[in-house]
Amino acid sequence: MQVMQKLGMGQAVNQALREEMRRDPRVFIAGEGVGVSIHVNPMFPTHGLLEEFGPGRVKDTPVSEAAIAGLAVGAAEAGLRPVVEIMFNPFFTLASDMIVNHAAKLRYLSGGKSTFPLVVRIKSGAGFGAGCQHSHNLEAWAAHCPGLKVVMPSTPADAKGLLKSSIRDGNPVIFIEHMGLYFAPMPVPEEEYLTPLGKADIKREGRNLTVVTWSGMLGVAMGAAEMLSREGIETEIVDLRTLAPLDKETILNSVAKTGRLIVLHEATRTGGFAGEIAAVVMEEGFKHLKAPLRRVTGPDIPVPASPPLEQFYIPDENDLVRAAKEIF
Amino acid sequence: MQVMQKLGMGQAVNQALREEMRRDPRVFIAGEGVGVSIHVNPMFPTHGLLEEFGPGRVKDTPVSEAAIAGLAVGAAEAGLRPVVEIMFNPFFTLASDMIVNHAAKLRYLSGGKSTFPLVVRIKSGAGFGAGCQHSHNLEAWAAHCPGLKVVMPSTPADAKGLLKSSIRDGNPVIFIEHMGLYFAPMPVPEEEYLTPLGKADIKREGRNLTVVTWSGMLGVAMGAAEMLSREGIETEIVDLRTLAPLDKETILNSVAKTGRLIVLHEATRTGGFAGEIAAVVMEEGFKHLKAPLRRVTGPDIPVPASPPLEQFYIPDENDLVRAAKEIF
Amino acid sequence: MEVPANKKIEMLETMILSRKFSDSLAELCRIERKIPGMMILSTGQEAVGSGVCAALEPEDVIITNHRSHNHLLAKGADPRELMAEIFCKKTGCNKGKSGTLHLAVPEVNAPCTTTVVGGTLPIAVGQAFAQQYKNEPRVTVCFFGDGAANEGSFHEALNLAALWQLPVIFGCENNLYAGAQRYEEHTRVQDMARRAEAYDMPGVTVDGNYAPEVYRAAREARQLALEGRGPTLIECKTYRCRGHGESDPQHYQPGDEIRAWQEKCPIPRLGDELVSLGVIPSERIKEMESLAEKIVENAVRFAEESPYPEPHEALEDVYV
Amino acid sequence: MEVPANKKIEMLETMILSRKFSDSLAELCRIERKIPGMMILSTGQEAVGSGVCAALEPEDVIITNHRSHNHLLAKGADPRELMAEIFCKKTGCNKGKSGTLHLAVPEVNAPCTTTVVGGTLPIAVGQAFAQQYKNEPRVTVCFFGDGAANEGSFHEALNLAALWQLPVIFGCENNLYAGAQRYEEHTRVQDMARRAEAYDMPGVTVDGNYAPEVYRAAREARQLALEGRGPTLIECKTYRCRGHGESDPQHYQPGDEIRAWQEKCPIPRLGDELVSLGVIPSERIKEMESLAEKIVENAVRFAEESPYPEPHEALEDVYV
Ligand SMILES: Cc1ncc(C[n+]2csc(CCOP(=O)(O)OP(=O)(O)O)c2C)c(N)n1
Ligand SMILES: Cc1ncc(C[n+]2csc(CCOP(=O)(O)OP(=O)(O)O)c2C)c(N)n1
Ligand SMILES: [Mg+2]
Ligand SMILES: [Mg+2]
Repeated sequence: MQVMQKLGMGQAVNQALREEMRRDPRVFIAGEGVGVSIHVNPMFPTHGLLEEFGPGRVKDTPVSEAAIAGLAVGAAEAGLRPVVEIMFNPFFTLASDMIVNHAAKLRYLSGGKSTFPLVVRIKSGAGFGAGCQHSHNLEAWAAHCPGLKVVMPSTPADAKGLLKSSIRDGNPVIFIEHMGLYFAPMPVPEEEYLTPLGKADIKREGRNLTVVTWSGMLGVAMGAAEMLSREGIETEIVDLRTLAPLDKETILNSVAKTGRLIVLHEATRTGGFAGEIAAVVMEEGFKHLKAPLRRVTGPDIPVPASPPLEQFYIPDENDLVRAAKEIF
Repeated sequence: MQVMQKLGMGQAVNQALREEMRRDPRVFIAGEGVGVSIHVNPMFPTHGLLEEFGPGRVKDTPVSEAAIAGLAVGAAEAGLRPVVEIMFNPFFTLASDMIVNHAAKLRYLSGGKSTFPLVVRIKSGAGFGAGCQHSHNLEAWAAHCPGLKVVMPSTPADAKGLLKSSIRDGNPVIFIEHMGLYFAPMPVPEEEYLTPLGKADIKREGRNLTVVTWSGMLGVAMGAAEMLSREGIETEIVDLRTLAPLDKETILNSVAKTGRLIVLHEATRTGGFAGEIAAVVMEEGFKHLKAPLRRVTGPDIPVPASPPLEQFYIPDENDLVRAAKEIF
Repeated sequence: MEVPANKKIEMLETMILSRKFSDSLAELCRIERKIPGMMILSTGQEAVGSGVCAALEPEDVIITNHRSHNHLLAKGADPRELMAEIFCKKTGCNKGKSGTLHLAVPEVNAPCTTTVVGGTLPIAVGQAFAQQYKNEPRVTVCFFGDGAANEGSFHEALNLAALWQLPVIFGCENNLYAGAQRYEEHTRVQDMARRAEAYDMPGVTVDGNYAPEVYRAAREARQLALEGRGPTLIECKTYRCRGHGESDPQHYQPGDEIRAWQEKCPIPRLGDELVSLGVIPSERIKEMESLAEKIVENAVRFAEESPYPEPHEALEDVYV
Repeated sequence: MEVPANKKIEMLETMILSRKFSDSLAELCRIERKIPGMMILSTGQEAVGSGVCAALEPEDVIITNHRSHNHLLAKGADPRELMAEIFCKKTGCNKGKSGTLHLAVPEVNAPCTTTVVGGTLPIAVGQAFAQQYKNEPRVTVCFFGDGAANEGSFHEALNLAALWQLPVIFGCENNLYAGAQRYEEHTRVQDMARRAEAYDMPGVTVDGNYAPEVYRAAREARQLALEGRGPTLIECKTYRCRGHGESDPQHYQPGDEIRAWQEKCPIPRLGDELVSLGVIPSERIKEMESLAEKIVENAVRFAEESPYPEPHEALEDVYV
């Protein structure tokens, strides 16, 4: 029988890191404050790892995102399994040359000779009042870069299994954690398990409407699905978990069943990854579609700091219910 | 009567820069080799500007992309009209913090008090055998960042008018030039004119099929349209010209007429801007659609160097014709 | 260079105002949880912003970072509008879009504040370039921390500024910590000012807890810049007496280190000097304190009583 | 340190081979247009790669940049596979995916080459970190140009390497130009090696046209690194005798500057020394030249006769 524990996503990430570091001496972590941190909070992902693994494997770095990412690229090629952290998603920009032009491409450029098994963990998400230089969801950037895998768990249990798979994967993986999920404990199996990359998960079954979502928005989808159910609309929720490679099959099967699609994400609308889902379905599932698409996303603005403005930014249950009703 | 000249796109850009620099002393250009260059070729965009405007307004910089972009951000706020160059699109990564977290956001963060009227010119495109660290189309990144405008001309005449509008615009504009277009002279009006941002252009009318495209792929679309016409399929070609803000109206009107949509771009498929077009049409033009979407794009690989591989990468007329036939 | 008495008084005043402002925020966010987001204060570091800004003229520009309150107050920003913005209210200087972290006050030539570490430097270079281009007798000051000096942007900005001899002053506020990393855990160089040599730029290290010394260095750098002799790097050695932000328990900062630096607090240091030299009577300091208190109370009241922006206002101010 | 005679001979050999290799490419891309993409050569700069690589052991790693041919040949890469890759053929060391610019030869511990200026430095830091982590008696050398020393990545990489005392050698090939910008148009610092001080790292400037001097500096740096005493910045002053790439007319390089440096060509410089000191007879140099010529001809023939990759092979090698 599976023994369950209740963990926030940060704790689940922590457990995955701990298990992998115990298992494989090649795994090390690096980043700004991954060892000694301004947060003394067991809900945070790297809490306590310095104590267990020491400063040789838990490397606090200067505030130097390009060097952090480059460290991962070089060390991965040399046979280690780096897991580096970018503190907030907007700072992906500063690491993006190393990640996009190097981690993602150098294997290809070598004709398959060199490999770069590394993980870049990124904290993301709006909702903590810090404004647009801290909150800016850029998963669509990473998913547009061949050579990268992009993972965005929506539950602590998935986070644990997906991170362990990411660390064992032979490719560079961008692993994006929504900070809002750090503080909501949910059941996580105690034992070791791997959740495969590239497989979406149906978090709720339904026959009238498909909602494709990921990361912090799963909760919104689940809440709205309850509301819709009361009105007789049964929502199927496809949690992507991995954006690249994309599990088209699960999406298409669901749309084949329901005929209706909403994509829900927290990132801004234009150019967001909802477009990719739309295109895939319009290409390969067109005949099943009974109604127009709806995208429920952040509006095309930077994330504002003020609470009412930030709340306005973040899509919620009502937005999703409203969108659903438009297509019935 | 309009007097026409034949110019490559580089020359058209050059003319736009020259006219704007003559008109407005606040306009200056900066970048790596924008003055003294390793290219002595009048087909290149900044050729001869140093001679006319001197080193005070034509600033060669160190190889420092973040500083180049930051120079533009600071100088724009202070009342100048910077036009800076990023040599190749992949190096956008190195400038991306300054562009995305600063140029695009600082106005919003100031509550509308500060403004950043700057242009970042970026050379882009595959086809010159330099491989994926020089060829990597990242327009989808820029188009996913509220606060930026994104312009991608497909003809020299558009380039001239759009660049002049970009320089006069009050917002940060990412102006992406496909290098393949530098060397194909086409008619350009001699006199001064402004082409508005945010307006797509129908480059060919047709009633059976809409092809939405931009930048270097226009020629492929035009060629394929001829081939399809011979088979009785009349293609309407919507040249976006501006990706953000997006001219939804022109796209939707065309699809309302034809009922069929192909999006054609050179960038890699997953997460490419074709997804945005698909989503817009699926949301707002669903009832007009008679057939599935097709995307004709680069495959999900880095751009390879070897000629047969690079040719394989770049979408061509046959790819488009094949896709069109699939949906008739 | 002699530091004029009126400048010393000005610095004392802005330091006292900053401290009251910070203390009030520390209290508000601890007890009352009235303020969204992170709360990053400069308690103990006031001599830096106050010293530098006293050396500037109103038309000079500052570009500042996440630890901006002292810089902005010293540059003359309206405490009410700052406080309202920190409360994320509609009446804030940025209509609630910025909150505490990116306060922009173009009215006092503080047109952009960025919380991307190292972000201030290339932008300051751009501002200084515009000043040089327009041939204006102005300078730009850029504030950043010791941690920021390890970002690539530091390097690119200093190189370009030196190359073009731009009128910019790089003000490194070395408070001995970058987040939880102590100085020697993020770099090996003894003094950040040494890095100026890498660009053939003058670099000076000053006592960042003594405002007149900061003032003097900034004034000299400003003079050089105005003479067309380019940028200067000024490292102000000071100390972060509180945590990185108010939620940081400072567990990694040794208690006696904190106490030793508290003893070197820049406010009594300058205040006592002015009194003992007879420049001002000790009552004058009391007056400054009660004035500052009033200003801050007033600002807090204004902020508390102000409305939040309406949700749809989020859609404004993205584009011109 | 005395430079052993066999090392001097080795350096002369790899310089001669590099030169023949480059000359052949210059010819091939000028007359025959057989080679796609840019053609970037190191003619005149051979003492750098040859000097450094002679100081390395096979298990040491190099990370190189767009001007890599000399570095890779000196590290022992197979000229046939390199040439075939430069021709973008299926038999090239990277199956035609790289072409001339990003040649990766993990077999000789040159596992990644990047043409993003400044990109080599953080990656080299990562490689050196792995060496330290695994406690291997190895070092990593990173090659980059004077232009690259102005990228932010230079700064972040040197700071981190010094902080962690990583076994890395930063080999700055200062050829006086970055593209069309002459050294003093892209920085003010007299010697790039001065920048090492900004990280409390040793920095040395050597005559980059005299291979034994380069060798000596690299060997000493390697020794330091192996002793756990961290990185060294070595600036090799040399000169780009040809254009940035072969299509560059060099209009901005003064003719007498080019001629003066051609006089300082590193190959006769070392060759004459070895002959005049009686280390080798002059016929030995002729032999080296004709051997190099044969190797290069052979490589060119191999490359020309090799097939291009099949189009669909483009889809391979993205993921493991
Ligand atoms: C690019 C970037 N990386 C990381 C952070 C998170 N962060 C905010 S402040 C800070 C420490 C900065 O230290 P320092 O520059 O010394 O400034 P101080 O906080 O000491 O004033 C960090 C790492 C950030 N805001 N930006
Ligand atoms: C990030 C980046 N910016 C610009 C370029 C274009 N570029 C290629 S080589 C080069 C000059 C580099 O100069 P240097 O580092 O001195 O090397 P050298 O060519 O002299 O060997 C430039 C600007 C690039 N490849 N990468
Ligand atoms: Mg600090
Ligand atoms: Mg050079």
